[in-house]
Amino acid sequence: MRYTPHTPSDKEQMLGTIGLNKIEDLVEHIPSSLREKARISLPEGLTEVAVKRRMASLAAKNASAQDWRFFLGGGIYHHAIPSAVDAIISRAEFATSYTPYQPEVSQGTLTAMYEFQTLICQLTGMEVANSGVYDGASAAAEAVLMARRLQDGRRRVLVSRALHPQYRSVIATYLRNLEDVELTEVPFAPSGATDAAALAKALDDQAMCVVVGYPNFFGVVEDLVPLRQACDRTGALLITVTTEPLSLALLKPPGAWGVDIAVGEGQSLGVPMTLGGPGYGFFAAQKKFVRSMPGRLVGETVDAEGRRGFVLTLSTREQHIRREKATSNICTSQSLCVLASTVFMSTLGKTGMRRLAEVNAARAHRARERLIKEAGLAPVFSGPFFNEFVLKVSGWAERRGRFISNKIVPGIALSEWYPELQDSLLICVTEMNEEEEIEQLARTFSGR
Amino acid sequence: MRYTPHTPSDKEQMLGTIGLNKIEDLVEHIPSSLREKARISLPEGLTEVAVKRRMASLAAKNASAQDWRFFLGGGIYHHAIPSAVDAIISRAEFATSYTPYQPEVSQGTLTAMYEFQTLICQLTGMEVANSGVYDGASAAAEAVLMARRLQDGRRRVLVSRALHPQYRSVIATYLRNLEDVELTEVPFAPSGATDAAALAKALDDQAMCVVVGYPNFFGVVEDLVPLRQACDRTGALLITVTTEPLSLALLKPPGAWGVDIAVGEGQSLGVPMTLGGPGYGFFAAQKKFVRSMPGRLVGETVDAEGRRGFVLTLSTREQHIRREKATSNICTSQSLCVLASTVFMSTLGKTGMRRLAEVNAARAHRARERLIKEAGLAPVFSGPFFNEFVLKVSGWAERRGRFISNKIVPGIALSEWYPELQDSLLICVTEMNEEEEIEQLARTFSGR
Amino acid sequence: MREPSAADDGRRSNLPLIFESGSPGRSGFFWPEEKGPSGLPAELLRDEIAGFPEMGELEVLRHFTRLSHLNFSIETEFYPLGSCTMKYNPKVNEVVARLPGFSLLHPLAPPELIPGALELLFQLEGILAEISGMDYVTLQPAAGAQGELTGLMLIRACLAERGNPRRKVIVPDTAHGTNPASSTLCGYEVIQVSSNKQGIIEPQTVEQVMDESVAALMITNPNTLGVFEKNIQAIADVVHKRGGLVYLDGANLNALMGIAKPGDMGVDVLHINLHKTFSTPHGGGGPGAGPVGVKAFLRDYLPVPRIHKNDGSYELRTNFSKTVGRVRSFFGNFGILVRAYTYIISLGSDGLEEASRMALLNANYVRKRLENTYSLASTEPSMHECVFTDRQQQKQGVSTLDIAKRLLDYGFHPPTIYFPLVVSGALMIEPTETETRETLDAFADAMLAIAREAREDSALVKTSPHTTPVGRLDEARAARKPVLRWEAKKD
Amino acid sequence: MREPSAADDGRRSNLPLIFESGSPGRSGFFWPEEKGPSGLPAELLRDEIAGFPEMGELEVLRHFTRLSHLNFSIETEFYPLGSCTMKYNPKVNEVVARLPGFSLLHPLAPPELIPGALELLFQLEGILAEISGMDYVTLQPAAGAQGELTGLMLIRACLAERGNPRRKVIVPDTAHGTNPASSTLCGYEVIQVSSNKQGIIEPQTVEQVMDESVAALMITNPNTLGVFEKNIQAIADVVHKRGGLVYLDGANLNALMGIAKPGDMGVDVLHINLHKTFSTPHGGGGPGAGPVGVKAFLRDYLPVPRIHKNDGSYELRTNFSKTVGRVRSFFGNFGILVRAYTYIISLGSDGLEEASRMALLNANYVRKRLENTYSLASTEPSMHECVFTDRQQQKQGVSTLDIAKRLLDYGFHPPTIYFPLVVSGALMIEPTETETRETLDAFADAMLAIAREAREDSALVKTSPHTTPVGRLDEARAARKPVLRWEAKKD
Ligand SMILES: Cc1ncc(COP(=O)(O)O)c(C=O)c1O
Ligand SMILES: Cc1ncc(COP(=O)(O)O)c(C=O)c1O
Repeated sequence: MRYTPHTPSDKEQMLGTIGLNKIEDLVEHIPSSLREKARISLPEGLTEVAVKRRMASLAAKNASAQDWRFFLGGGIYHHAIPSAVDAIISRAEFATSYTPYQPEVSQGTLTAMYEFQTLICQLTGMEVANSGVYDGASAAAEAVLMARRLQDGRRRVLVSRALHPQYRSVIATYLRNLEDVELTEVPFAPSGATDAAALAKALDDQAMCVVVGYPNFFGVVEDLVPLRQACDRTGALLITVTTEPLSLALLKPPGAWGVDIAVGEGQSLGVPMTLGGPGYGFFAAQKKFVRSMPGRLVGETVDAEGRRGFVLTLSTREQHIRREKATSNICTSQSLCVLASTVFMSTLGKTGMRRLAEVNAARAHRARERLIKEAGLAPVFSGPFFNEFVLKVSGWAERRGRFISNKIVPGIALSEWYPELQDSLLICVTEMNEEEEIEQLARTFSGR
Repeated sequence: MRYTPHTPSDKEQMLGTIGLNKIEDLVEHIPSSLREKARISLPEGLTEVAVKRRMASLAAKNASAQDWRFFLGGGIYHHAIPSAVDAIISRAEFATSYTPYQPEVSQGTLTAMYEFQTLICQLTGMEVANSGVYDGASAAAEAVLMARRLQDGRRRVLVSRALHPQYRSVIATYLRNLEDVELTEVPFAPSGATDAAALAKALDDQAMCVVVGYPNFFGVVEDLVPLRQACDRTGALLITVTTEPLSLALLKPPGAWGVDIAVGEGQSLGVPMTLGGPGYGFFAAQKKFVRSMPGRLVGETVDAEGRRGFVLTLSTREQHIRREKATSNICTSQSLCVLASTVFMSTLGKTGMRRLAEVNAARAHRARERLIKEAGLAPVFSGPFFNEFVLKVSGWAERRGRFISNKIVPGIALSEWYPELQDSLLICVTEMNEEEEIEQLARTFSGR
Repeated sequence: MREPSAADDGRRSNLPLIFESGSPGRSGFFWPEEKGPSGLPAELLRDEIAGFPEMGELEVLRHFTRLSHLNFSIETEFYPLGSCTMKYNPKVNEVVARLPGFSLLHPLAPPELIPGALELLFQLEGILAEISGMDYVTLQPAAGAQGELTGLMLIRACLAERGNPRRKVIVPDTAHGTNPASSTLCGYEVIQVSSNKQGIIEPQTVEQVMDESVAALMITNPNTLGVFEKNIQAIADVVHKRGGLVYLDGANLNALMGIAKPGDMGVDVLHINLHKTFSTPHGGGGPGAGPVGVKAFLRDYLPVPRIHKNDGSYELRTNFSKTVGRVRSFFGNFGILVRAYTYIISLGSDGLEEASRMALLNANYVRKRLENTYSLASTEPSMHECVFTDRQQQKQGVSTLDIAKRLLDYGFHPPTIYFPLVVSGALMIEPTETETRETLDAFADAMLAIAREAREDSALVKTSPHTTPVGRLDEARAARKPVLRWEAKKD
Repeated sequence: MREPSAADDGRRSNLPLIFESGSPGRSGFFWPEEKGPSGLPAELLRDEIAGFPEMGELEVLRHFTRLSHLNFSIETEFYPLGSCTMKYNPKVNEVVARLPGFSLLHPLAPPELIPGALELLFQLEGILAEISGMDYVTLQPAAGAQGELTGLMLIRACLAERGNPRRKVIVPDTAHGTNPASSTLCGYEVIQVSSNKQGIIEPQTVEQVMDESVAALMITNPNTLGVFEKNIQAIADVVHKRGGLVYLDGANLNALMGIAKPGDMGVDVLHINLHKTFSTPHGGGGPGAGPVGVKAFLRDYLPVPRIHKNDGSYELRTNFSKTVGRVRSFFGNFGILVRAYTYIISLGSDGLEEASRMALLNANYVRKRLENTYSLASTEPSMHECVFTDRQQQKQGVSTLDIAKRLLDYGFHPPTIYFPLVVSGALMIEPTETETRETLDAFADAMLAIAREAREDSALVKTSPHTTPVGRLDEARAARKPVLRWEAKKD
């Protein structure tokens, strides 16, 4: 009852205006058989103090990166977020507005979205970007659906097995009911990259697109040159999926390798991990494909007096106009997270993003070397990597407990998704892992 | 270096405009003997991540009301603060503006201050209130200084010994260099209230004012009728000091008893405890005294087109105009805390403030009864109280450790300030102390 | 710099973009260089990110704070956007969601390390099932539309197992655009059916198209005219009798809490928009969450992982052979789920039921105040929103768009306009329960004043808004020659 | 309701007050009634608080959020208010200060329970001593003015112990109003001395009034013209020679970090405004903090309690017989001290020194850009601020006040005006180090444009501001017949 401002006399007066006697009269037209069973059986409402205590006690049961040492990536990354980011996204003017359908009173949101689209273009090296979709996984699925629209008549979707396993699941789910599509997985090579030879063999004139991670799920930076060439030979579109976009401040971006559609998860750029959501999916492509893109696009225009302003545009692609023929069903997206990323990228800027990426790469490379040399772990893949890498930890199941009792989660066990990778951990090192944590990690692995 | 935006080329260009070669040239006119010794010897700057970690580890060393059970009042109170309060005072437009010297672009702050002045008048039952001073203690001191201005020729200040001891210290400090003033303390009666008979005896035609707590430091609600009468007989002004203004939502306010100047500490109304500061002092008086008041006053006026607006007014009382003849030296005050209180009082409103006050009083009375009946503690005073009371705990020094190890602070030991009150605890119970905490308190006292 | 002049109206428009500000080499981020090479081969490294912003921390904050002032929002203006449930988004939810024990959790940490999170998810599933009258709930979908897709997939998987996934989905003409779009995405063909003059669906209408080729009917209740589909049970019978399933678009659940449970109406699957009924902030277009509730017979098709309670502890299970799979990475929009849960325990059953009742009261009050001046789209009783047309104002050449823009001058966000599509010039007003009578009166007064202006000075209305940071923007130009990103001026 | 009309300029002024909103019985606070009586005798209980607000949570938030839009602030506008050091207030400070381990501490909990707080206080004392070149510091004073009072009390206590507290304090005519006001409050008579034509104090001037009746000289350095008092050491010698002490108003410490330490200038006591140099937010007029630093010989007079470090642990001591006592309850404005400490460890010595250097660079840059158009108050080198007069603009009948108001139209907060008093029509500009060159240029361009307007269209300037929520307000009327609180209209 806390948030309804109606006093008894308000109610009475309003009912009087309406011409009713009691609140129940408002629902008299609802079948009483329904009304009788409609009471909700839940506890009574709580005071704000009680709510905060209850929620704090739930929160306290969880192992958070504040108290634990996490070496966890795999699509969600623990990075430094300047306090400025939360200060902006907490502003009611951003947080409590709707999708900017009324541009005259939404220039705040629209301008920021336009800036975001530009930032994503700059970061990915692509020509156009939309203002975000649900997450990296659905971005990947939407990219495949877009390829399907562009590659009429082709039916095969080739997905690298080194792409994030959950993303592969989501792509499979999105495609499961589309009878004209067939999904094929391409194996990975000993480097940890997609097996280019296997891909070349799998490609034929029915292949509409190839989807690879960049870097991929093993943290390995794919060599996109042979993949691009293989695609070109059969006319397939090349789609990259980046779960750690910070890497693109250091690596040659998808656009530089001629990628057609570059998507990914944006969480790493200024959004707290929050158990994996909300974050957002970013979605960029070559300009010629723009009218096939899913999601909202903001464009520049002017008012009658020539003032620059921004509006949602090319809406004829979207569900509210095109309905069953829309490029996607997406409506509510992840705007506030997109805003967080916009503020994050603006604050770090050109040099800050580069520096942060360098620090990640340097720490991860030092850590890998130490773990191999000092703790005797075995490398699993040979490909270049950014801030994640896979190492073999013999007898992992038995050694696991030691880490937990030290409040360390040293990585993600890969055997759940890759039975052939028993005892293999995907280990991520970011700027949040201080030298001394890496030291402790190595020590714990050494059994010291 | 984090917050200076100057790039090397910015500096060069700016120096060029100024006509200098290097930054050092800007300070060449400072004696080199000074410059040579001026280097600051402190550690290097930290990243934001490191700063947050360092500060979190300092904070974690302290016993906060989040993890401990505090039954502590004595001038600073742990109350429920609606999240709406922090949401408003965090807004940069309020937090990062200056004292509203330019009213055309400060109507936000000025309007809120005007509302605050009104709220304080309503709560205290007084006719005028300023927009706040440093704290309750300096408000008390300023009230005495104001009485001195109004009572030309009189020299004696009578202060109840049942007034907060720190407030008495601050009054003494403020008066120590004013040769025409003499401070006398009035004892308290077995009820815990100021000894009215002793006061009557101490009053003479040299007495400029009488200062009592309402409720006083022992939590006791003074009977202001005899005090007012005694003051009237000799023409002294009656000043009340309220450290727990929530009580005024339930108790007859100072204005109803004919008090001349009513001051107090506002922390309890929406400001976190924060080790006792920042809070703010509130300051209210009868209207006829307004031109003798210290501190900022906001008044209503209009612009040329008749729009209502608010401005700082009666500034000729203040240091920036009147300099050595000002009513006070105060300049920067505690505005943001005053705003917090304004939002707090607005959110609770008439019924919410009353409800909260009732809950405090009811819990405190129940707790006192339990502690006496179940834990065998002895009452010390007999006067009526709001949410604080004094009980005798025999052998307190030996029993203390048990509480600390249970993370309970059961009250404030009074012997530091009142040697005659050995083994006496000032115990405060607010809405933040759940029934189950009181239970635990009683149990711990019982030694169970 | 903003040049004040005759043109200077204090509107503060034309702020420079982040790319048009700053100075080369500037950054708001401080991190000392780290010794040691990045370890990556040089040929993989990019050049600097051309065009990327170069601003200081204060500069960035000032930019976005100024931008924020160009927005309308719930906390600054009344925002009666129909179908969007722009209710108050409680501040305490924001505080709670930022606790490190929620915001700093990693989704791939071992599940035994996040018992509090799993407990919250498990409980929220149960609560949403209780409120909606369904048996099981999945929290994975990121928003309503993804919930629709998920729900349709469940239906399809179930029918496929029964022998035939079928080919079509029936969607009323009043439906939200996501309904047909989701149907297509699920491999179905859309059959649109017409609502009657009062905007509701009649059983006969469904009967006419319902056959063995139809997998499901998607229905919204109350529908997008704010009217309760009183025949829903009869319609469900029709669908069920011919082997189809009933999907309920639960976007309007805010009208139903304690009044009628979808689970009692013959509904087999529904989605719920937590960013509508359960108070999570819209954020300028998300994030939200679109949990899906189902009847027991659909349980085995639900997305994985699912949470199980075992002797007071919680575990994740993925071994469901019939599952449609995963629709979202990890656990969905967990941070939004935390907020919705907070809202629900704050209100409790009484508070939730009162919320729906007051939502109805507010909508009917506005309806009453406007119905003599604006034409109602339906004379059926209104639930949580009411829809008007511009029929009367069109006589003066004033359209819904003009009315919407003029409302901006009065300091109100307009209703949803031109939706539902079946109403010509629709003005769809959903006040929500968190607005005061005084605000509704002020809004109604403004609507009446605009109707008067339309009669007396229609140009004033047609050229509005007059007081916003920018005037009406040329949307056609934006679409004709799309400029979708900033680019450095070449010179 | 805001009626748009010819008068409607979108200024959004005239919002109703909290007392003019709401509805009887409404509240934004929910707490179930508690069984059991309050326990208080009925004759002590009041009636309801007449006139108190009755609003819901959203209503309250909307009210104050709308109010916030009527303010200028650092994060929305450049705010070059001289003597106020309106530098960026870092967001991280706000986050840190809200940690429960700081914000939920009770000052009367046993000191052994707050070792982290005591450590912070102890360290901050040492840091401020290091920066200012003093030996000991007290953190108790709530703001600069309370610091002044405290500092003068220390002086008086010391002199009293030496045999004579003396009667007078010398204060330059350029001093801030708090200096003379604090002197009076400390029981001293004020002797005002004149600065020379360049705004600085000459040793002879002091020599003329310095005698055995004078307790202290209060001096501000750099002074309120932004000029370094280059004779400060010679002046201190004069004062010391005759048995007086030197008090430094450290409000302008932002000009000195790494450049010159007051402790090396012959200063015996100073205060520091943490809300200026050390970045804590001004909050629309506080809270701030005004720590006082002293040379070793004054240590025993410092306020109690004082913090002692003992083998790595901290304790509070009060047993100093010579102490002046307590000037503030508890530990002063602890929350502000936390923010200042955070700022200092963020910047480190390099960052602090760079801050002062860039503050000087910015002030001198603005000075250079304006000095041909506005008249400088002093031709001495500027430190962190520069002061102009309206001498040239007065020729067109345009005053400093007009210039200040016109700046509002350009989107800039004006400089401090009409202070220091010795400068007729002073415009005191302190850009601070956190502003960009581009912002300074935009501001300078606006100042130049206004000077042009003063020549070409002085009425435009004299009737400004034109774009603010209200126009120039009638301050005389406010003072003549003060209306200091809202009251219910009687009818
Ligand atoms: C009736 C209706 N259905 C579905 C949706 C889609 O929900 P979402 O925006 O959460 O994807 C909406 C949202 O506007 C709606 O109003
Ligand atoms: C030079 C100078 N001295 C003293 C003060 C007083 O400091 P505070 O406002 O912190 O009391 C100020 C504040 O404006 C000042 O500028």
